[in-house]
Amino acid sequence: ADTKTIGVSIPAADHGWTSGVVYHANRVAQLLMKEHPGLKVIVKTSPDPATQANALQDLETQGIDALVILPTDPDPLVNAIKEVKGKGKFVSIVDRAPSSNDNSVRDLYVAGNNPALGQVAGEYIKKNSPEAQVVVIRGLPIPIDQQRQDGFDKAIAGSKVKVLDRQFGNWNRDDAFKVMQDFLTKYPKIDVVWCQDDDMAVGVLQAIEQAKRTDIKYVIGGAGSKDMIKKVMDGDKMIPVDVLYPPSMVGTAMELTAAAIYDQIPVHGTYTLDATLVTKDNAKGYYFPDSPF
Amino acid sequence: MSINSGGEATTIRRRSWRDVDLRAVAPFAALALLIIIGALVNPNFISITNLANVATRSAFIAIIAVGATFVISSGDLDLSVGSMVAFVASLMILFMNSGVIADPGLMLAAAMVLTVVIGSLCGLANGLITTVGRIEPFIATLGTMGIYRGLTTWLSQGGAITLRSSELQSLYRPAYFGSVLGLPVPILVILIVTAIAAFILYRTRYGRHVTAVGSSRDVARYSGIAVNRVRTIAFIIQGLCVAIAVLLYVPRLGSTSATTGILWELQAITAVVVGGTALKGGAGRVWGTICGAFILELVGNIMLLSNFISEYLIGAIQGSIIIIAMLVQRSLTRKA
Amino acid sequence: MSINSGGEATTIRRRSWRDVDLRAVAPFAALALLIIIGALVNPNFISITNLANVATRSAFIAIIAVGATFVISSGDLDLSVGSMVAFVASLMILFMNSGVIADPGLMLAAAMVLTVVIGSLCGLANGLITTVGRIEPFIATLGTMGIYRGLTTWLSQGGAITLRSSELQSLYRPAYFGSVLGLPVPILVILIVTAIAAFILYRTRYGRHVTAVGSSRDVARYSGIAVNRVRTIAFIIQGLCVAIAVLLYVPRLGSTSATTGILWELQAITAVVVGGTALKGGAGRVWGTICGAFILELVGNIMLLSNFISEYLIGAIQGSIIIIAMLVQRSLTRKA
Amino acid sequence: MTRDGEEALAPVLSAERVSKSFGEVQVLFSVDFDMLPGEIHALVGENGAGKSTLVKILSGFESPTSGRLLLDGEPVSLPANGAAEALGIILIHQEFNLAEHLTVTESLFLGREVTRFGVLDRRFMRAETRRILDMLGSHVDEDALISSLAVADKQMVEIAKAISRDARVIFMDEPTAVLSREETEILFDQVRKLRAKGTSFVFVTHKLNEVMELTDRVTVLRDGQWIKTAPTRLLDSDAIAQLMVGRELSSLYPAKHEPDVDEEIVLSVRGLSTGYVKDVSFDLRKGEVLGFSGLIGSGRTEIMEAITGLRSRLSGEVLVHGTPLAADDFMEGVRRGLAYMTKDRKGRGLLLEEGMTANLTLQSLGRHVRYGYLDPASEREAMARAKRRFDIRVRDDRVRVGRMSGGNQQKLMLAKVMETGPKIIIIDEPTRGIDVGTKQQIYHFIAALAREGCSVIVVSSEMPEVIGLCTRVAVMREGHLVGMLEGDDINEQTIMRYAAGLRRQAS
Ligand SMILES: Nc1ncnc2c1ncn2[C@@H]1O[C@H](COP(=O)(O)OP(=O)(O)OP(=O)(O)O)[C@@H](O)[C@H]1O
Ligand SMILES: Nc1ncnc2c1ncn2[C@@H]1O[C@H](COP(=O)(O)OP(=O)(O)OP(=O)(O)O)[C@@H](O)[C@H]1O
Ligand SMILES: [Mg+2]
Ligand SMILES: [Mg+2]
Repeated sequence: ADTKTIGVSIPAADHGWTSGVVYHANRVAQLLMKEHPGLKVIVKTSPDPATQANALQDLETQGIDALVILPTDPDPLVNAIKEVKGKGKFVSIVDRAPSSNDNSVRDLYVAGNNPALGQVAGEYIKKNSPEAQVVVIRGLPIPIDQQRQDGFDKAIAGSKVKVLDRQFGNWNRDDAFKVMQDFLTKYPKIDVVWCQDDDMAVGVLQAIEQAKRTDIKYVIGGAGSKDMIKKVMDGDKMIPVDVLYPPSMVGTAMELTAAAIYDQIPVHGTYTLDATLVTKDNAKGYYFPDSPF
Repeated sequence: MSINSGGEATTIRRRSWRDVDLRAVAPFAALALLIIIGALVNPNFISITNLANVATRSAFIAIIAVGATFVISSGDLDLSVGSMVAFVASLMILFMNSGVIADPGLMLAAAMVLTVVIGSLCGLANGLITTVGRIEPFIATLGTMGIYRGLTTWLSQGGAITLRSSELQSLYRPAYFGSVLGLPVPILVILIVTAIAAFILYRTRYGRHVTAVGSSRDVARYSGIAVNRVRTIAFIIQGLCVAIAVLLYVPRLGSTSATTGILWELQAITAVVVGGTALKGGAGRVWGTICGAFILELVGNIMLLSNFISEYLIGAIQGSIIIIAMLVQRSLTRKA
Repeated sequence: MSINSGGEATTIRRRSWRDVDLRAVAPFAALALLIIIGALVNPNFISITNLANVATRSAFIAIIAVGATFVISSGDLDLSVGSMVAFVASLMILFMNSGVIADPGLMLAAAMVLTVVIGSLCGLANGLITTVGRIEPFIATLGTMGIYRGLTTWLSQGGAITLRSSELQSLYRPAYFGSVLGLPVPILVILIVTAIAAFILYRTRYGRHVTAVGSSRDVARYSGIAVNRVRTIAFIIQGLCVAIAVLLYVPRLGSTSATTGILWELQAITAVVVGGTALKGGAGRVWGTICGAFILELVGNIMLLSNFISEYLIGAIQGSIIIIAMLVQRSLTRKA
Repeated sequence: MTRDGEEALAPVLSAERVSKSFGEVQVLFSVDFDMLPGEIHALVGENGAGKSTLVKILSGFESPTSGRLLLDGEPVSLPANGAAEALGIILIHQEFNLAEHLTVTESLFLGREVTRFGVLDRRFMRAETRRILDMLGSHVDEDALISSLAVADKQMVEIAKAISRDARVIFMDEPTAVLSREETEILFDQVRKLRAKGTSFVFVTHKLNEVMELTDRVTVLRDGQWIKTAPTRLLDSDAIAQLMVGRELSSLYPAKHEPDVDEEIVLSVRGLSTGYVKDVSFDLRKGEVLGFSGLIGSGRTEIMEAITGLRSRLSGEVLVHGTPLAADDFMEGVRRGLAYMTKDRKGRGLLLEEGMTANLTLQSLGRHVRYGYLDPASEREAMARAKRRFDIRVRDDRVRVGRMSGGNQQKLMLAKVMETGPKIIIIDEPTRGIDVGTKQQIYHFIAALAREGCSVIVVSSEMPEVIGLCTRVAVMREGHLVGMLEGDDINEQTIMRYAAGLRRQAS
């Protein structure tokens, strides 16, 4: 068969969700290489945009035919991606889109839906506790975090849901624990915590438990880690739902890319994945006990 | 000559009193100032619960910083402590998950011993690379920082390592969330660790040697002190302190990940310096270090409790406050 | 005495050649070793494109590290450079987005001048806080690190700041991607910056003063050197180098965010130390620094090109390689 | 101690055919040396003769390249790094060996702390320290930080440290270099007491009168070679000096050169006060050599530093050629021809990690700038000139200054200060740790400067130096200028009476 190389550039596993990305990228890489005997898939992780730009160059040095990239931070990487694209390679961007996301930058865009992740959470709160006082724990100050906030704000706009406070928890359990402790000190009554990420939810739950506060009705995380999905499945009162943001989307993109370079199927444009609301009823379908996330 | 001897002696005593004591008091003054500011910012601040929360959560950094006081006093630096926390905690949880010992109590005890041993070994490794390998501690521990962090990422496959047995979890939980005579366990641990550290640093031969080695390697060597041994032991003490911090950390969230302890090394060093220990070695101030750790934690707490600071600016204000705290400390020491 | 002086002189020259030159040569030996390893790992490694890529992308750290060589030689430390990059770059892009100057060429020129001015001012601020405020540079610049990073987060409102005008972008692009006589612009800039820095450090009065201040503040003062001025200027040079790095950084990615330049300070310091400059101050080795920056970048490159290392372990291996490089350097200096 | 006694006793510690090389530079050539129980043995020689090296070998801080050491007649290899203390062999280093962050008590007991049940017995150690310091007549506070002590006090702490240990042999490498006469007396008393108890001393010094006064035997080294060992009473200072330098020395002090009374006043100090110094006024004429005498800590250094701008003034003014000199601006003074040479060679004078040239030109780099950059050739030239002018002798041109012998460091420091081309020169302890031959050179150099129209202030704790060199002598006591002596008044007794506060001139 034809020998081809696909380069996959993803963020280093620095928190739960990205570790899921790494897991799925490696899983699908094995699958694809089995499926297409001449295919080589190289998966590389990078902790920050500058390093990722370097990784792109290094992948090119190895002579790739296609690139699948999940950018750590899209805008700073546009030029580097264009550089690859400019050499005629097939480029798929996953999840995080640069502000100018058109054909000049990539061939394929597999989108996780960041605004929807916020929006679904917001709508759930609006529907189930319309007068809720909410505290928000954000991630890191980068654009995807901003998009999630915007989606959330859009969803609750005009309702009586009130955001008491927002602070950064850096997608880190320990920081989320601290921030939640202080929220609990600051506000005598909190109804709902939206922390947009299941890793941070771990810290939030511990802080609430420690304070023995009963006013908090529930916590909404996001992404769909196996621990949180399990809680939803078991009917935990504090975690009634989870908003899906599957790290497996990188695998989807890799499969589509392989299809594009092998089968010459015209794969172009944007594939948007849903931000599914995981409830007790559908949780079973999203539970992967073997994944690290 | 003998006539003015009385006068000379007193001036000298007065001078050294100024030098030593006020510098030691300054961090506590800064702490008091912060508490006042906090009380003005938000009435909830001064509540027992909040202050206990802050003190409790400062435990990790405080205990690690106590170890760092030894390393820094002896003229070295350890940048690897943050990733060492992640590494040691991961191994502890993996051991408890392995289920090699059936009885939960025994298992927990064994895990704790193991943790202490691993922590000390990590410290030993740092110490040997620095002293026997004769590499600048900054670089040596930057290297081991990468190694410990990398191994943790590999152990966790980039994800989290979570304590599985709920029985162990509930058995272990009080080690962080419990309290003795109304005093939260972590605060108790801070006090005990600091008291022991102060005793070692000020009241034992080893402590004296740490100061001497930090003040001048050559003088120490010429006084028959085994300089490399003293330095290595300081690193081991640091490792031990990290292990103790891990013993408190694991029961809190029952899990670790590759991001556990990121940047804790900078926080620990900052706590040590804010507490009045000079980075170039020499005199170590253990109680000051604890105070420094509280200050750092309080600054964050006050900022979160205040309603007028944009969440985007928190880092900037935190930086400014540290600088201002140091300036206040300087001017206090100079004037009085 | 006169009889054996001839013989002595030659033996002496041989000894000091060992002492001085081998320490300077050691980083280059380590670099050569790495290149050989790289060639074994992947045949693509040794290609001109790849080596040019690595050299080009090491430009940011290399240029910043040249500034750090001044600060470290004069006995200080600057931890704020990483966030300073983010801050200065943000301001540069915001200025270009503001559109106050219509002509793109003029606008670009003005923006570059502005960048250099802002970088120097940031360095000046660090210098004044450290010297006039008499705060340990570690803490002072840890504080300003928080401030610059916080201001960047606030400027970007947590998102990214992207150069909007595509005209400006394409005008500016060659500053990173272009090449002069086959030499990529960033490599050219590294060489120019280093040559100037080496000239300043070794051939001017100021450079000599930097070394003196770094070896002993007191001796410098008693030799009539304005110690604080020398230190502050070193910080300004550092700021200037950061600005130059920004001038190359902005055309590359055309955008910045609050996470730009995170941990670059540690990389820059590592480059300086791997290059043979001691952290406690004194003699600085500018060319060694550049070599150190290449080494760091090469390690990452080799790891990426080799396909047998688990991505989880990259950090661990990187750490080990740094330690091994330092050990090799030590043993080279000791043996030969 | 009689000659007969000497022969009967077996040496405690001896060196046989000891040689030492650093790298390939040999500094000791097959030296023999022995110490009898209860004797005080002087070790003398020019700067760089290898005295410190020999003493370090005998106390285990260096190991000999060849030859052997005998302890009680048995060959030994001494343990390194001061561990020989356990054998009762102790060295007081020529350069201070104290950690700045420790207190006096902590320093005294460093490495052999007294503990009870593993806990430091601080009370006992403090009391013991006080006792020893009192015995030495030192007023140093036992809790003072070393960093807060004056140079002389540090030396006393070093001596206390050595005396406090149970020693069989004590090596003292120039212990009196920074001590005043009084303190030296006290030290000698203690040494004699210990000698009576059977302790042996090796006493390295450049002050030959002290050799005559205290010691039983003398060994002379020259260029790393053993020259002679003889009982002190068979020699006199001139004979020793001649053995040291290998030629006959003309008179130590040059002829004094009195400036004319109507000679221009180049430096005028009016009512100068600092924290410790109170209301000091004096004038300095062109071509004059003015001495400053006084006890240790009388404030001489402080006043000089205030004049030059290295230390802040509280009040008063300084006029150079009639125009005021700005306070706190050392460089302005240098520009106007005022130079200051510190007495703290190691801490303030020289960059120990750097080479000689970098040190020499550090203060005068402006002279070597061509088209904006430093001209190495011009610096090399300056170095060669300085080596000739000040007779700086090193065996290795690129040696780090920290490894040069003390005397050569001193000469280099003087050369460094003179590079600025000053007209008014303040020299603090000009001959600290310098051999007689070099001393003579420096004295003649100072006299020559004065004849050429420079004005010199010599701050010195060595009374003969002030007396032999200066045409006027100012005496300081407790921060006050208590006397300005001229002519016949310049003698040891009169100076001493002013310094001790028994007399005072109305100002
Ligand atoms: N560690 C060393 N490395 C190289 N050379 C050294 C070292 N120590 C001493 N020397 C050289 O050995 C020679 C003898 O030095 P030493 O210090 O023994 O002289 P000294 O007789 O004590 O002189 P002084 O009276 O000036 O103290 C000098 O030329 C000195 O430069
Ligand atoms: N009674 C005192 N009160 C305050 N300071 C004192 C007192 N006695 C001595 N000092 C200190 O001693 C210093 C004066 O010593 P200085 O070195 O100027 O004297 P010196 O005559 O040059 O003696 P030395 O031979 O030690 O150099 C001052 O800086 C002062 O701080
Ligand atoms: Mg000597
Ligand atoms: Mg003096």
